[in-house]
Amino acid sequence: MTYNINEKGYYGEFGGAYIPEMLYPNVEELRQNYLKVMVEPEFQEEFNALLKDYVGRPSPLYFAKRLSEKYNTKIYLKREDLNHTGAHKINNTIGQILMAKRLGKNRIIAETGAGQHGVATATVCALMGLECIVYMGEIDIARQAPNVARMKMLGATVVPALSGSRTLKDATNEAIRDWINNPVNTHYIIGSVVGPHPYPDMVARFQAIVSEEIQWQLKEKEDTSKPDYVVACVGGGSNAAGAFYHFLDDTDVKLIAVEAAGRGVHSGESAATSVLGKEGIIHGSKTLLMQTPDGQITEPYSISAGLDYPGVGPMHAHLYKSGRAEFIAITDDDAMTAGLDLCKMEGIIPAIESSHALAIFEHKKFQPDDVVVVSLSGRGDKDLDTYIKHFKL
Amino acid sequence: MTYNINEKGYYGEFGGAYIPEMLYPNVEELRQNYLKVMVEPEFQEEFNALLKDYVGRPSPLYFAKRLSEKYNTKIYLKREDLNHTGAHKINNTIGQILMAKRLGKNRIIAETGAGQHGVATATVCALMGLECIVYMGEIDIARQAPNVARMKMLGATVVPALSGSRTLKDATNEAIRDWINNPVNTHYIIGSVVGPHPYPDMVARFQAIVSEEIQWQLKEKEDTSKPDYVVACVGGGSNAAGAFYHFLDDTDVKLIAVEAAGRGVHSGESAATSVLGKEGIIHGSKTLLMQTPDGQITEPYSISAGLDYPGVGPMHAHLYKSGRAEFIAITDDDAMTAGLDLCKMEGIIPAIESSHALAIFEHKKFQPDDVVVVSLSGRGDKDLDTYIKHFKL
Amino acid sequence: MNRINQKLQENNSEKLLSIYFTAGYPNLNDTTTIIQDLEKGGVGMIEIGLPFSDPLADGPTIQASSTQALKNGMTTEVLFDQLKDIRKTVNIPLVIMGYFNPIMQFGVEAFCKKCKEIGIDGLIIPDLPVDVFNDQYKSIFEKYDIINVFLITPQTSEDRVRFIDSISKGFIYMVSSASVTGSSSGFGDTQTDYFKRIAKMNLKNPQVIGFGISDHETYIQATKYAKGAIIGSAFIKNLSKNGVDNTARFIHSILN
Amino acid sequence: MNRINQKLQENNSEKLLSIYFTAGYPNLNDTTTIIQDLEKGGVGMIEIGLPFSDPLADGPTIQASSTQALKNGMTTEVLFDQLKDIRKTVNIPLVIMGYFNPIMQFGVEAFCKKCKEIGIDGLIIPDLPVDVFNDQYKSIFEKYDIINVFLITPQTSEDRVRFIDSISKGFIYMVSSASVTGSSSGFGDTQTDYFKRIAKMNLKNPQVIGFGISDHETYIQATKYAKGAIIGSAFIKNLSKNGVDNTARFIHSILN
Ligand SMILES: Cc1ncc(COP(=O)(O)O)c(C=O)c1O
Ligand SMILES: Cc1ncc(COP(=O)(O)O)c(C=O)c1O
Repeated sequence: MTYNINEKGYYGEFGGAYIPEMLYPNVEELRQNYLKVMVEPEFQEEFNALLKDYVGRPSPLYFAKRLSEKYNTKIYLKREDLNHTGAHKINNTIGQILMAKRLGKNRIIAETGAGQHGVATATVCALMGLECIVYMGEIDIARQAPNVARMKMLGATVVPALSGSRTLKDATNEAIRDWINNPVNTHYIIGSVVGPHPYPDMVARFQAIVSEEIQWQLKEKEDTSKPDYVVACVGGGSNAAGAFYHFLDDTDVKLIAVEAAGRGVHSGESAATSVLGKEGIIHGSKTLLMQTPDGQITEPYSISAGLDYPGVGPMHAHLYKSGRAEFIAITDDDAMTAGLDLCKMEGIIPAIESSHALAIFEHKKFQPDDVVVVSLSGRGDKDLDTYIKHFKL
Repeated sequence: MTYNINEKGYYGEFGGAYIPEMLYPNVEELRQNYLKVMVEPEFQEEFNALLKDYVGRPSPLYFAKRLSEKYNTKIYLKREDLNHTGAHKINNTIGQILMAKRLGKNRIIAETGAGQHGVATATVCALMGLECIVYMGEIDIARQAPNVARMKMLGATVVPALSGSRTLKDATNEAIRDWINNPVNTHYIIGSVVGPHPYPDMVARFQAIVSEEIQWQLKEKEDTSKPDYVVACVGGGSNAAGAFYHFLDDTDVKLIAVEAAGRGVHSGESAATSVLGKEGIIHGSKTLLMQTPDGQITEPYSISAGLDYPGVGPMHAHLYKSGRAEFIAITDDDAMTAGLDLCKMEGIIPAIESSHALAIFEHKKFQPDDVVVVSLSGRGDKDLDTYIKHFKL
Repeated sequence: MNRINQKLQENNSEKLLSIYFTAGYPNLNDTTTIIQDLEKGGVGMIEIGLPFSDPLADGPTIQASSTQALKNGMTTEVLFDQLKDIRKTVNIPLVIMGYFNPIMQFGVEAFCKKCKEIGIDGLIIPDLPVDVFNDQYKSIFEKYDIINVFLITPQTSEDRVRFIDSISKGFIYMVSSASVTGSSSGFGDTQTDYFKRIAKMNLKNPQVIGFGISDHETYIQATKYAKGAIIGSAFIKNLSKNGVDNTARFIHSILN
Repeated sequence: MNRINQKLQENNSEKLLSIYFTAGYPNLNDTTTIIQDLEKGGVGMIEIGLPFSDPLADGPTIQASSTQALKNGMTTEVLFDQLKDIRKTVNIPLVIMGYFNPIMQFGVEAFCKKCKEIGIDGLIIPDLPVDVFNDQYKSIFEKYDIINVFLITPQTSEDRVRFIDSISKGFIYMVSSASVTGSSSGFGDTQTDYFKRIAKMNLKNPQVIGFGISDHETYIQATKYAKGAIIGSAFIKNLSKNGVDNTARFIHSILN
């Protein structure tokens, strides 16, 4: 049995490409080419060179000594926060921009929640000299101002999404609309393992470098390439997909996906899709999503702009349904506390998204010799205001 | 002939330890121990492990393709911006915190200009669980707000320096005063190659990792470990010292130190010490500094908080006086333009300090096959407001 | 015979105006009035929009009307309830246009069954792809004699147009330009070339052109090449601006 | 014989109050008045502060007075000019206390020569270290018979205290606690232990205690163990608060 995608673009019963005909040529072009292109030696070479010299990979696997002592277990942090632009998102945008160039596209669009994916997209567009339009919810524009400023510096146009909850979901709608309107010259760089097939698989493959590195880095440090646990937060699920990828079919490695409980899973202000979601279609794929009984998509809530999404990628829907991964929901407060704790104990300011993953240690007990790898998906510079206000620092 | 320090703590005629007797025991303790400690295998191991797993070294040596095409020469960027906390400063603070622990100190003080050194110091203090007090000029506190927020998150106490120009010089005065008042339990982590001997040498040695990496990275890429030029901005001079270190005595490698001309070298609002400075004593060392004929230290100006210092370290005074390095002064405007250019052409937002070094290409012509390594000393996240205002983005 | 087939095959030369509107807009209970007025006004077919929270193939006008309709309390249940007696007064073909998720939540079979009971003739589900329909839902649609309408766009390859023609039963929804609804104004050369190209293919299904038709001129242009034309955003705008009572006048302005 | 040596060796039992003030504060031309009033008030020695922009061994009070003095126009030239006739009216030892950079810019030899001409007896340069002085400047000071005063602190090792004693000529400036000026209030056990420890060392040079002396009580405490005591910040505060005319009363309050 595999927990990975099948030839038809499904993870178990989830996935597929539920797209309007207007998107068919674009998505089909991508589907037919993505695997072919990704294995080309020249593509591999360019991708790997940029990951190394531009992104700064490998990202360290850092043994968090003081945190490990506190929780009496072995905690390793996979330092995606050290990547250029400050999160795992760039792994994917580097891959997709190279893909877009090979498909002859000269205009790039993207959606963004926390702004990390928008910055990562604006960055690779600047690098390649391509036009870049980023859709971002009006609310997220306000709460992630530093990232908006960065996108502008990088020459991208940031277009506010004014509909719905004015967050990530709506930015994604706008991006898809743009793509429908510009079917020939435009590539849509989706920022997570969501969207129609082949996006979830393509993004997961670009992010898979994370678990590939964990394997050899852990081998160096613990003389085994298998952690006992891999923990990652899940918005759409790309950092988790990357951190899980090479362990998906190795059930010795336990996987923990951490969702945003917002003000409490059942408070009505939450983004805990695995608990609150039902099977349905969002942004072109069949997956779990939060919705009314009538099938209207619900407005999610999380203090973290990157987790504020009413669905999860189809891989995660499958990991949940099959029981392969354990899903845990963490509230705003617990995440913030875990984030501040990392600052004070390890000198690392995590993205609030990543703080959700770090909060796991207050919720689950690990054994002293368990090796727990936590995906530190991004740095918290974009979140300083939110932290400062939350703690009245 | 060597351009490095001599046994007495001087670079040529510059350096020494011009300190009040109150600081003698502290500085003497450090002087007697720093070299001994630095060669201990255990120290080396701990230092190198943290540089690798915590800081994320080696920092890439990135061939800037589009920039190289624009200026028709081979431009490599040494990506210190990718270090944890976003600048070269952390190399030194990691070294010094390990030193402080070995000297039995449990209280750490630091001065900061741009806030990068303050953040780097707060970071290593959190990592080691030590108390941290950072002095910062009141003006710098205002113009580098994100870094102030970061220090608070990391648990440091930020104390405003209210005297003089309320920038880096005055923060340094306050830090020295604190050290005088706390001579037993406190280590002062100076953030640049300034201060009394052995600080300039110790900091330069901790930063020397930069040129050590350039050597082997360039060997991989250009099959030579010698660049034709190494370019770095100079505030106090630590990133330049690190980038120059292993090339100091190899005159095949030309060194270019870039200072901040502010609103123009002779505008009265400048920090171009090599042109405007005279020999004198500042913060415990004999060096070049900007001063009145009467020996009062002048208030410097630069748009960049990290270059806004009226002196340079004694190594740089010597490199200037001996002609070993070429000194070029870059105005605010030219630096800002070069910074925005890097954003738009390479997808990298540089610290305004580093933008001064990047502006060199508009001021000096290089040959097509010249290999020019520019120290990209930090990332520009802390400077977004300044950029946005300057360009009215 | 399904009303759609009847309508589109009767009088081969007659052109047909089809109108899209969002059910529950401007007021929750305007649905039947609008349908009746449209038929009276001379419309040949109606697309009843089942509103969706995230209508990603629609432009701002339809999106705003959907948001309002949902706020007004429109749901799948409510719509079916409003339509339960519609066949007592209305004879032209009725098509429900909606996104797949609400239909899926209702249950595809239950949805088709309900349509059949009421007298809905077809469905347009923009985000239900052809292959998924073929694999999973075709037999259900056939069981209840509900026609599923597929779209083609200027970017659809000739092969794919032929394939879609081969599996279509009522008509082909020909998107005038690859774009969300409500975006262009008037047709240029690219579009008329595309209209001509498709017309020349002699497809077995009649084509109805949608997207970008907003007035008499564009209606005439479109129906020069195709059996019919669909107006959506322009009609919604008219509802917003001139109210529910103005339907007859709007239709008149399009047809004459 | 240098006035410092004369003063500190006459009447072995008599204790001496020394006052520091910043030249040019509160007003540029207060310098000579303050000096004359201090002598009249019964002060045994005066330290004239040459203001510096970055006085890093000083606390906020002296720093603020230095900043003001510089704003008032004080420079090395101006100070020497103000002092040129001081020996016509003043007999007690006069010491200039200043940071090294302004002295270096004036020229160390030129500075000493000028001091000699005027009748300045010694210098206190907190940031000129002992070894640099010994290596480079000792002969100049000797040539002009200017005494360079060195500091010791509670952290100074016994060996180093003896070394400093061996190279000192006038007195040893004994910093009461390792701290910048103007910081503590009253002496605790640590400090009196330190005073006793140094007193027992039987140094060849008399010691004068500075830092933290602010009133009669601390003056008495300090001079119990040492030849004299220096007041700086407390006197500057008095100048700020009570003006230049209040000097006699302030000195009286300290001595009685
Ligand atoms: C730092 C960080 N972590 C996690 C996420 C969530 O995305 P994903 O679930 O795709 O990893 C984001 C999204 O912006 C992010 O910025
Ligand atoms: C990014 C960056 N570059 C350069 C400097 C200047 O310091 P130095 O001259 O010691 O490298 C600073 C100081 O804060 C800095 O933050």
